[in-house]
Amino acid sequence: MSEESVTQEESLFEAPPIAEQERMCEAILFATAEPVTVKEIEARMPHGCDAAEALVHLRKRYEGRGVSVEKVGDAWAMRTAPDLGFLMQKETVEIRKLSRAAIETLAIIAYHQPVTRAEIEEIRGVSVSRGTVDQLLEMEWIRFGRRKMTPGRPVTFVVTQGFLDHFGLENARDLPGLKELRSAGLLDNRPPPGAMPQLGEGDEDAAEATEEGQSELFED
Amino acid sequence: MSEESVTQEESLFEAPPIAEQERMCEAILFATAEPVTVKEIEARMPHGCDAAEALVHLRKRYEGRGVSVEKVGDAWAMRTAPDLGFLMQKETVEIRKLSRAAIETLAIIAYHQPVTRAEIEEIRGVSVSRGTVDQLLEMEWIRFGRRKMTPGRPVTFVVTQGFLDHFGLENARDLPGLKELRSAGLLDNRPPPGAMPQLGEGDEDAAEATEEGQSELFED
Amino acid sequence: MADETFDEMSTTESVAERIASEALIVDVDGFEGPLDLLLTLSRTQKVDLRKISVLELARQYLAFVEKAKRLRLELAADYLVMAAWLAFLKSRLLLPPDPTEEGPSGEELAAHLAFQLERLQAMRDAAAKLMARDQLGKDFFARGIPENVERVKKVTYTATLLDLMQGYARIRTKDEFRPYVMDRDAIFTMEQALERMRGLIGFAGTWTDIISYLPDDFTSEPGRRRSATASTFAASLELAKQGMVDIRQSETFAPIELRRKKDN
Repeated sequence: MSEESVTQEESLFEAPPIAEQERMCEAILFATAEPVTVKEIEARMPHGCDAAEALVHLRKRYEGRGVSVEKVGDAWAMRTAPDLGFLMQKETVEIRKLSRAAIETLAIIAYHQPVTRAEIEEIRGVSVSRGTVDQLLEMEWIRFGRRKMTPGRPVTFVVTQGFLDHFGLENARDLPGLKELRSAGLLDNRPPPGAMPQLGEGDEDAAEATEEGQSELFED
Repeated sequence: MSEESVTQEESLFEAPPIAEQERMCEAILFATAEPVTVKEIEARMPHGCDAAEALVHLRKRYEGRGVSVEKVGDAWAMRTAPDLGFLMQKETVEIRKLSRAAIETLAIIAYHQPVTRAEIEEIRGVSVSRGTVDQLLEMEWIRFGRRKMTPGRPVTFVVTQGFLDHFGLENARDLPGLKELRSAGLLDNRPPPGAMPQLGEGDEDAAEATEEGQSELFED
Repeated sequence: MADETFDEMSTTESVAERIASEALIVDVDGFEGPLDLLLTLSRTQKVDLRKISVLELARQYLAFVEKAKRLRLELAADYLVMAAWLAFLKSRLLLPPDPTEEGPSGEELAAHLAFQLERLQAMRDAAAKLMARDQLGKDFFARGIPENVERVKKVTYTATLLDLMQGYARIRTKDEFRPYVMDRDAIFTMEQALERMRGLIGFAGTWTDIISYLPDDFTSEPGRRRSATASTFAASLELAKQGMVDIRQSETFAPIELRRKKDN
């Protein structure tokens, strides 16, 4: 009985008009402080809605306003326009001061992801302290990626949606200067010729792993 | 001295255009953690702004949108449109196994329908909690049958079409394995001696209901 | 080669330079390892990192390490390993290539070192650019009053036919093998008595002994009669309380009689 009526319902009620869908997306994004994925938005909307399309309309509508609709990875969020930050002194949160090592490690993970600890050490020329990684994990700016298919199957690090959200990036591909770095070959992994001092153990892993990862990341 | 410079400032910098003031109000209302008064908004905005007017414009702009600008006492706030409240719910469906008590009660109703609560208790040997019956009623697997013509005219329970649908039965009589259960002597419904006192007039009815009901069940 | 550098440095050293170099060396903690130190030294060349003279850089580094040694400052092993490697690199770069020797050429090694330095510098620049971006909670802001998404948990219960069958079989078998319980066949419960009396009370227009309300099959056997009497009495009291009947007893141990309430 119930199944039958559901099927009927679906055919009886068409998805609401796109303008109405846009309103719905607006309400959902407005109400939430965290970015919400398209999938999640759609799950909350009536059957048959196309959240992705509605969001594009919505983003356009908010162009130039005091609040803007931002894409963060595969999620969306509403944020105040950056040029109005000065009005929000009261809301400003103290951003934890990061050490130079932490900032560099974060940048290396963002630009080279997925990247192993050994690779980070190779680039920085020093070992990465546990505390640094822990801090970044705790801030939820980095997370573990999948393991590399190299001997020892080392874990990798990637940046999170929270990272993208914090720095107002739609995508890891939008990192500042990424293209230039790539074309300058500075994101390549060049294995050291012969007898370079080995900084960090997992070095052999590193070679293969990074190259794979990067090309994968920037494929699409 | 300071007063003088303030006066100078006022004359030097004109208030931003009203559209810009509207943007500012929008960002402030969006980001603050509570409704803000016109006075507070103005205190945040550059000198010479007219927040009250900007807010009127802003309210108008949001008319009919998924978000509305509202006056809350003497403060202002942005809220999701009331008709979209249903979007603020996230439904998760969890499938749970029916409790043993519920299965047993359901089984008794299916095999003995129409059956009173007292009869169910007699068969199970323990009392049937209200919650169990309510749960089965709510699931629409059982419903009330006609009252028994016995003193107190107790209500009876029968299984529903929904029950039959769920278990893929056309009829309660189709309950598989009944014959087998019976031939194994599992369905010998002999009431414990004396437990069912002879209740005068309504008795035949009751007898009919249980026994006939059953024999009817096993006919084919 | 190292000696040569060392001599150069020592002969020209003044007090002022000595203080300066001490400052530099004491500052060694400020460097994050040999690569960082090399990067800092390379800046003194004031050229594009791609055009850097690795030979010159090696000289600077070795001089630095020598100074540290002379001042008896402890240098981490990393620095000494790098020093040894750079000394090796320097000799490779300065001597004509030996065709019998295996491994990468001095130029290849130097190129890689230059690449490492350039890459480290690039990452530092990238980190600076990243931190210079507008940041959430500092330059742009999320919704100040997030509305909680109410999680509505909808529970669907399910059971299979087998569950049903097994449940039923369990009850029926339990009946046959049930643990010992008293079969209350000699008990006439208060509920039963109430039910019975409610059905009969309508006819009780005149005073009647409550004993006459006992069910027939509970009158002969003493045990059953006792139970039925007690429950019928209790039921009578209950009916009186509900205002359905009047009760009377003329004296102690006299029969208890009841009658339907007149106004009913």
